[in-house]
Amino acid sequence: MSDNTAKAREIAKKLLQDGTVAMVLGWEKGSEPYVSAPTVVRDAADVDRLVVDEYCIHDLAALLPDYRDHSDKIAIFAKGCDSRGIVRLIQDRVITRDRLYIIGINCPGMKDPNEFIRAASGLSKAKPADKAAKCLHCQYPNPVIYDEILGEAQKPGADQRLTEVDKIESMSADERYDFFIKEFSRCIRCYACRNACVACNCRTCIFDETKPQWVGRSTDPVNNLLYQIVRAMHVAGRCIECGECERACPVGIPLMLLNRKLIKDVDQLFGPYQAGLSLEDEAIPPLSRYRVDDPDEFM
Amino acid sequence: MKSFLQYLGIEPERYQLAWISGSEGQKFADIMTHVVDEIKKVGPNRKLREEHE
Amino acid sequence: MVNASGPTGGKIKRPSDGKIPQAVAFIKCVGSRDDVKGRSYCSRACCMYTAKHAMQVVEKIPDSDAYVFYMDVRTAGKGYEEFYQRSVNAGAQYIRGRVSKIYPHGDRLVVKSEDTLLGKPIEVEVDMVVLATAMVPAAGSADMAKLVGFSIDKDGFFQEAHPKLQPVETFTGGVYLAGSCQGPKDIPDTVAQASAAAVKVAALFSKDKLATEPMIAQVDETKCTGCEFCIPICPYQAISMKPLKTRVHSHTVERQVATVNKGLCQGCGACVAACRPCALNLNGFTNDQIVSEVDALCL
Amino acid sequence: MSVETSKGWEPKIVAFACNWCSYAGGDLAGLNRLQYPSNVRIIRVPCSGRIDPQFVLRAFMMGADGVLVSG
Repeated sequence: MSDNTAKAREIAKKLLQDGTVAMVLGWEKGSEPYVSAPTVVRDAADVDRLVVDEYCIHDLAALLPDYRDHSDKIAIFAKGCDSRGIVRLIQDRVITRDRLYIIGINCPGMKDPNEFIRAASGLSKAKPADKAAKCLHCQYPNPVIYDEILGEAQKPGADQRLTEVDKIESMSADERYDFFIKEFSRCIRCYACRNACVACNCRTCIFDETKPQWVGRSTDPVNNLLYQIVRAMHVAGRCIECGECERACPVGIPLMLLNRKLIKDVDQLFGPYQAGLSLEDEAIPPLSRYRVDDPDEFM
Repeated sequence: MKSFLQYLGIEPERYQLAWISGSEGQKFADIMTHVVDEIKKVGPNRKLREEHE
Repeated sequence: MVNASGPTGGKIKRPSDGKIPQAVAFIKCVGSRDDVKGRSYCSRACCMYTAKHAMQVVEKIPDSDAYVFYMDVRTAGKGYEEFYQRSVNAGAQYIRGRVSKIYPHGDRLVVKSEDTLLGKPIEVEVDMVVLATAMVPAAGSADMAKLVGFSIDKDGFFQEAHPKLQPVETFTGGVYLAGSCQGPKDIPDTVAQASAAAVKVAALFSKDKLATEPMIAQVDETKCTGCEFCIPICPYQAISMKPLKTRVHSHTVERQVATVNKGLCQGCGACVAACRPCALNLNGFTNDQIVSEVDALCL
Repeated sequence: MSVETSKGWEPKIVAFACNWCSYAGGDLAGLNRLQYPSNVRIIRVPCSGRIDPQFVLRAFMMGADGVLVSG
């Protein structure tokens, strides 16, 4: 991976020097060796801050909505999941393709810094895994869209995305409800899941609205569950399964269980679909299209 | 949505869809009666409910 | 053909060898009124023009025979029944039965059928067979409907707004229908419908102001993300994008936001439910109003 | 919950009815003096496409025992 870092710095330097881009979105080393935090580099002299290693877990695409009202051209590093996020943002017209210079990274799977933090602080005795939970089910480790690419192409693992969903589905209605209420009762409504999500790119989030106030702000189990249901439905058909919501959750709620269930439903009703794979017209989320033969059952 | 609510543990009877035309008064009354009967069978909703009172 | 300035100079001739046919069979409802082999509807105009053709054969070709194979003779219209009787009196032979087979015999054709009134099979040898085929929508009419933004019915004809009360209007404001684009019809009906449509247009233009329904969608431009997903959802094509200049971070940026054409919007609210950031609202049925209604009902 | 224990429990059902279809159907039911249970409370919407899933969730949250969407 250090090889990638050197190449990444070289590319960033060239792009900034010849004025192709005004800024580079990448990662830099954080306070601990197992933390690589998102960073912005605007000056060619600063490119040595950039790293590309096995801790670059953050999805940089989620930062792009912050730059929607700028005109600067941006270079962005993109793993498989990040690149799908970028495709979604272009489809949602948050940013245009010509404002981006995408440096793809063929991603072998990242490690979760949180696990290392917990291990280091003694909070958890478990040894940090080689692959973060969010990378275990990854089907698209290689970027789907890029101008330049780093590293060797990777093979996706077995498709087991829906095993957990199937497990929940086999429970009884009451068991399921109790399971979810229990999980969501931990939610502290920090909205980290929303902020980490590329699909959450509205200018004003409906959860911040007061008229009407769609979901109560208190952290009681029902309002928490309601918040998560609405959030999951808002990203239905848009979720790129990057798993950032679940990773960002400080209390470890299995949020992807909701997202994947909706992915399963959308697949069943509208045919197999995975968000953010291509910029073609046909790749627009099925819930954002209207066809006469659309099934009623989604309502 | 129905499937999603079921997934969360809401009984399917509680959320129903029907297509009734403007000329089908009888069907309207029948469906209303039917829905009320079904929901009477599953009993009061305790889920997804904010604690009132 | 019988027109003196027509391709055959007013003579009825066989297209194959130019001979004058001594016996002509007319077959009605070819592809009409048959769910399995064609269209389910009655093409409406064919009974009358077949009667006319049969009469012309008998009148123009001395000692000729005209056989008309029919399911029913439908002569709803002023003077229509009388016209049909004239063709019968002129010598056209009406046979009630569906044709099962036509095969060549020498240079003539044998039409095999059944006379259901007599209840026995019948075979006639003729020189020419004329089919009264189903009246179908023009090729490309579906594309045109999509382009202009109104709907088509199950058979591909343009859908009127109401079969009894709005037979010339479409669901799209300002678009009117006349003639067989809306359904099979003959010349007097087309003229009547076209006159009605013309008057509707004249009525529309007679006032310098348009009265519209007050319940139309409204865009909150600050919330609109410009994702354009409301555009395909709108059944009336009332939504388009317009540029909006705003001040962001001390510079002016131009972005695209949705705008509703007040004349076209029919207030269905489909866009409101589809708008993820809740930037769209329906006057009279705002999110706030409906939520309050729900709250009040559940007390 | 108090409703659960009380003997005379009657379900509370919120029905979203399209102005042109079911609402008109309901109107006709009224005109023809057809009876249907009073547990159903109807909210008129201009079109069933107007219904946001959040309305349904809201109804459940506010204590509805059932929701009917009809177009």
